[in-house]
Amino acid sequence: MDFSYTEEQQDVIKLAQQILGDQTEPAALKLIEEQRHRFDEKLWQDLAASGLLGVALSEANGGMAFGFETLCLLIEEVGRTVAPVPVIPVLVSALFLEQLGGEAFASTLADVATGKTLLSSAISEPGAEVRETPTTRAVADEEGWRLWGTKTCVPIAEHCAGVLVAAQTQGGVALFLVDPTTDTVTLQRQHVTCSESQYLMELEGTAATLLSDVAADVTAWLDALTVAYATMAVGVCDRMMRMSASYTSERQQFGVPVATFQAVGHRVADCFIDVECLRLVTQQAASLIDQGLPATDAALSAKIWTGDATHRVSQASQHVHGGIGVDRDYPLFRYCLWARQLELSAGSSAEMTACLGKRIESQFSS
Amino acid sequence: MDFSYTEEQQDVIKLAQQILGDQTEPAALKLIEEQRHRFDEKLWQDLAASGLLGVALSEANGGMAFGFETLCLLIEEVGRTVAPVPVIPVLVSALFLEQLGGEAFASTLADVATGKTLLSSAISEPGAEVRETPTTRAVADEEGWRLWGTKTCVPIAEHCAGVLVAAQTQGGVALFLVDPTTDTVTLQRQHVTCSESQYLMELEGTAATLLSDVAADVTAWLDALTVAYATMAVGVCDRMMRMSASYTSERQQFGVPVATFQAVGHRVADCFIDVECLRLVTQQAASLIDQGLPATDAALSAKIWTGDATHRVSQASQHVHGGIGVDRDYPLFRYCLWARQLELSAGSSAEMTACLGKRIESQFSS
Amino acid sequence: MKIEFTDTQKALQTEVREYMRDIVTDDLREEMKNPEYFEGGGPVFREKFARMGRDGWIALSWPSALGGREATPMEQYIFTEEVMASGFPYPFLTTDAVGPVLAEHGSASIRDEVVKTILQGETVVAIGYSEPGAGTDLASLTTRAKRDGDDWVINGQKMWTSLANFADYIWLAARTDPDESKKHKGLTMFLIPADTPGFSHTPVWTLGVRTNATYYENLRIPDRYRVGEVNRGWKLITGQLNRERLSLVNHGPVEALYRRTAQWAAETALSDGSMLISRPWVQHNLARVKVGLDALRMMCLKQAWAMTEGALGMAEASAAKVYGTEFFVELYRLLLEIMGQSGVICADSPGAVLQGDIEHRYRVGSILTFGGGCNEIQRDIISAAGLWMPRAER
Amino acid sequence: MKIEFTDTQKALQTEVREYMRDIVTDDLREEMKNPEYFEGGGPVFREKFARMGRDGWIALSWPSALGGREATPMEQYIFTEEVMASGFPYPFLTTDAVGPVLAEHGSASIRDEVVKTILQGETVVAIGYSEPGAGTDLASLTTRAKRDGDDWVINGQKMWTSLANFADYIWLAARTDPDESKKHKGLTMFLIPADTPGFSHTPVWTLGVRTNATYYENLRIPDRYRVGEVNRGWKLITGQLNRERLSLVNHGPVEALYRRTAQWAAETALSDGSMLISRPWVQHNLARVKVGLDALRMMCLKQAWAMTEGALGMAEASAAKVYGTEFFVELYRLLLEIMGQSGVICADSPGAVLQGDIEHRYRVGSILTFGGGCNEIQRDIISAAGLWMPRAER
Repeated sequence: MDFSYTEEQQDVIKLAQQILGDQTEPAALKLIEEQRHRFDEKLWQDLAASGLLGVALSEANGGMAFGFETLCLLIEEVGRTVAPVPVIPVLVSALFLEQLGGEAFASTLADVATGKTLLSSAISEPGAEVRETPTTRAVADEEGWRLWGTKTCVPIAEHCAGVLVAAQTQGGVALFLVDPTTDTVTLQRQHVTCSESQYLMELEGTAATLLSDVAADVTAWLDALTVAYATMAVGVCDRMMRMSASYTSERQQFGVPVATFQAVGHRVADCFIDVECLRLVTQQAASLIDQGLPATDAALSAKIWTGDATHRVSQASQHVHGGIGVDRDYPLFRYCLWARQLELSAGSSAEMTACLGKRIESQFSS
Repeated sequence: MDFSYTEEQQDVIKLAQQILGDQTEPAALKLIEEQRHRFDEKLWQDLAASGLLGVALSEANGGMAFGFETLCLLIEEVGRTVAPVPVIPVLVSALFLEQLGGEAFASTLADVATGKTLLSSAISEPGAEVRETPTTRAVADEEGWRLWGTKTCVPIAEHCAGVLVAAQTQGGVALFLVDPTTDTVTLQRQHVTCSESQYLMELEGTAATLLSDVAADVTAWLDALTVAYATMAVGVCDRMMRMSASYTSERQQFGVPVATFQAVGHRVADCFIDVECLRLVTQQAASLIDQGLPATDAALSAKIWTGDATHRVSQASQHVHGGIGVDRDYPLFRYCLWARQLELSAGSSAEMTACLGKRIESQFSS
Repeated sequence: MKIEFTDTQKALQTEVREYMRDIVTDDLREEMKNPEYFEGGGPVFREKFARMGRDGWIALSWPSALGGREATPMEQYIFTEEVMASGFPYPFLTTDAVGPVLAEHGSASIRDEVVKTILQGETVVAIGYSEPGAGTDLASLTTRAKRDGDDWVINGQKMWTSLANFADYIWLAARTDPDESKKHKGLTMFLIPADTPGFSHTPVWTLGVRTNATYYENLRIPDRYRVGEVNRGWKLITGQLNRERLSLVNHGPVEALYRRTAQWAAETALSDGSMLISRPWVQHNLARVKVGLDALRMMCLKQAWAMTEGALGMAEASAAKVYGTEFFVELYRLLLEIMGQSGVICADSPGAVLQGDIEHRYRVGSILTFGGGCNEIQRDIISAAGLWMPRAER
Repeated sequence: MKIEFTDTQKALQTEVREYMRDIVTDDLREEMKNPEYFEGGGPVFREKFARMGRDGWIALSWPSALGGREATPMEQYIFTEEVMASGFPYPFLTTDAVGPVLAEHGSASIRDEVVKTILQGETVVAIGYSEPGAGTDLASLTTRAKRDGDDWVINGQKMWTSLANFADYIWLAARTDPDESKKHKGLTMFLIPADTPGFSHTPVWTLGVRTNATYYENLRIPDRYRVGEVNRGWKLITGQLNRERLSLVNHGPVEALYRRTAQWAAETALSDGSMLISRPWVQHNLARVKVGLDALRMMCLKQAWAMTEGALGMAEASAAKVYGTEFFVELYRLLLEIMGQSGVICADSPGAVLQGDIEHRYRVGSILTFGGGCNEIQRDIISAAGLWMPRAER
């Protein structure tokens, strides 16, 4: 048992903090947010140049092969700075393209590492449960697979070279890659809480490449995305909590720092506990995924903590800040919006609690 | 809309407080608790003499016909004093015996009002959901109905002239009266959290009187018992909260009253909110039952608040009291034990939330 | 005890509900999509608000001497519930908090000039209390008003002056005793016409809605715009805050969100063909909301009744404020969880559920837990006034 | 990062688990049904405890110079988890909190007389800190120890002296500087043999278990029973409290309750023939427990690891204490809800579920939220030490 970071990991954290910290000052973020898309192209290229986009990719594809756990450290820093870079859709999708797609995608993956190509993953369908069978259908004909269905809230779909999509085949659920720029794909921009560019994606007989028809692979892909969002939530919540501690330590009311009111101190202390719990269960899940061990229970646990902690820490932070907490000229609001987004990304605590409950039933039923 | 008590009701409260207050000093309760049964016979007779046992029975049966809502006021005072008297099993059962059994039971009911006869109701079965079909079966032959099955945690069954029991007939669920003293009934004493005498009751072909084979009557009986327990919880929680406020206002630590720590003050303030919510939803349900209106949703709501409020107020009270809160020489512990008991009587918050959820589904499904 | 509405009360409820259908028209809804007009202020809003004045609704709870209908607090609550549930951005603070104070304490000219037009639905008043350094601790305000002959000269800055971008007046708290240690004993209230030279505002965009910073630079107004006695403004502030509290936690609008979400879940099919509402986890969340709503509804009605009887307890009022505002946040969460990923889609985007209404509500939800008298202070009040617990000396 | 046990750690876990099966025998279980012996003290307990001493388990984490095996905190945690899950009333405070302090600070005669027998499993020590007027505020203790020649004469009363009814010694904090305003600077620690004249105890029956009030009436002991310097006792008290905290929230026993309840629900049929665990509301409660346990387990393991590395943060230690103790109460509730009405049936009554274990646990659960350093103080520590937030001056 060892909870320390390796030297490699410490270097990744340091590098990420340096690059992200420099370019995520409120003024810089504001400029990016005046664009049509909340995406900082220069920052993305800087991450590519530093090698961080390849942190988990194999060396053959231009990466550092540090694994999923280390990728999560980068994602946590993105959460901590609410940097406008799509690390989760691009880098987690790339990992599965590499694992499942094999050498056919070597050049795409090399382009991901150098920041030339973006990827995404489509998790959700309108009104459907995340871990149930998708309604999107896949049919094979002589020319290959074609997909029909609708996915919602697909990140950065307009900019992607490929989107990973789960669909139902006659033999069960399978994972595919589609090209969102073809004319059988309709993308409609959706404005969402966190302001990332997301899309309603309609597939109408879209040609698709089969990545895996093993249900466990689809689950692993969902698990990894779930844990990636949980990791981002760790960064987001940790920062909200620290902003709350600092602000209330400075802000005076009734002639004393607000933090000296025990109710305020305790509310932030409760955030500390939530963040610690969220961090630990997320690390547990990331470590299992990193080692290729069964991780679904742990991922669900991380997801449930994500929903609970983002909700509680965000509300507590806004509350102890008072008015300034919702002011768009003060940095907290971005964290709150991301907290909301992460609470509902890849399913809600309520839905995942039901999902985990069913798994517990089968574990104990003989 | 009128939230005030009628003059009648105010008189009932005053009378109940006077009789119960006099005889529920800790020393008196301790004496009763050294007996085999936690039942204060003298106090019961005093309540009978004052007419309070007949508060909801019709005048024909020696009662005052003040209705269910007013009966609840008596029950609340019993909760407030944790008096060792079985008002809920006896008086709620009597109400249904009167409503459903008709004149055949006039003498039994008159004996209830004068304190000569006790009744009870058997709600629960081992390992079964409260509002599902009971496993206890009823079969009619030429001599009448006979019952087979097991009920658990039946209050004061050893002392009763009759127990109301729900059982499954070929036509559906029905409500029966059985005599627990006959030799087809086996009673085993159960030690339970609140120390009331309760029994595992096995029915093996027990002769039974059919009170109603209308499912709605069985539901109304369950609703009334549920709301009665909720009402008792109002009294129990209100008193725990007030003890916590007083104790922390007196108790000094670090040279100041414990109550002046904001975390303590706020924890008791949260109890105030819980008690207020519990009281209001319980009054809503009691008022609907009193008027003979559909009350199941309101009863479930009261039950769910009962579970949540008893849990939270009891834990908060024990916590802010520190060690003395669990000491059997200080009065708080009895309230905590009753809180626990009420939390689980007639089902738990978790079970009833599922039950209410199903009802909501059918209300919104067309 | 009788927990149902009387027939008269039911009739009022129906009357308001139907009336509001004609007020909240498509063109109003369209106008409100403009974030500038989301809380009112557009021409359609002005027209509808004036119509409500003409039809006598604004004066509902006012004394008959002022042309009012003398409705009880219970009737006013019913009115408020229906108006809020309708979605109309009715300026309750103007009509029910500031208006009555002006009628009671304002100069003759204020009564003529302002009170009358408030009742006619022609005037909106914004509240100028908070300052950058004084939020919860209002007694430490520093905006200064200095006597100069028959006039007052005002200098300072206010924060969170909602509606100031279109309000006709600002209801302003200013320090008239320069000694800041006098705290609440040195404050006086003024009503500032928004066209007075020296007044300006800049927008403050929040998570959810627009509000404003307002500036007062050598702003000069005649003494007749002072309300109440000099240095006695505190009572007018706190009186208004108390009046405001119950309408903050009105149960009507959130009950509507619950019903709409349940209806949506009953009509939304899953991949196996069954409806979303058939899922036990969805039912669990709906049931938790329902149970919370039951308590909120009873709490609000009991307080409206207690106000009608003239017997509203301080602790009970604070309990409703804390419970209601914290439950709102829980309710938004429980309902959004049912929507899952679709819960993050904003109004007017494809796939938005219930026009993104709850997505938006959740963003503004926390404002109520610190606004309107922050919940820490309310809990202090509950333990002190409701349970006689001593407080720390500081 | 590696969140799995090493092979050595796994081997230890298995070894302890199997060893404890021989310790917790039916006759011990029978003896523990006597409420007097529920927390140990009976003849069977004495025999088993001595056996654990002989087999070297008590010395597990002790230095080799004292015959110990120098186990790391992580190994000690694994040992604790298995011992607690086994149900053996192992006196951790004696072996792992007071014992090491005595070994370090005790006189030669204490080391010979007491430390040795602790390691042999022959000695149990009760803790005498709390007084009727000093619970959370331990610095205000009033039990007096006065120097008289080579002896000390002690007068006073202690509360909540658990195990005092069978303990061999009391680990007592007493005031040696009569000036009470000196607070923690006037306290000294003593080890009182329970057979010293002037010592007596009376039972205090609580919601759950027996504890004691203890009395010290002109109790005279030689100076060699003083531990550490005069007036420097506070450090020994707080050092011991910190050591205690992690074992308070050990995740092993509650994990066992979760598994047993889930198993019970999987074997309990409902009236429609399906199993209780098939109900979504039951699954919901089990899942909430599981998710909470995951966090608790990781928190405990991380702290054991941090202690092994010598890098345990104060805020993290307090966070684990608060989270763990409050989660225990939640867990008991969530599991009892699954049992419903049967959850109130006590041990040895017909119909009791899991021998009434959770019914009993729930009664004693709240003790941990105020005991062992009350959770308010722990939250104060978190915001100060973990987040550098200033505290109120008082």
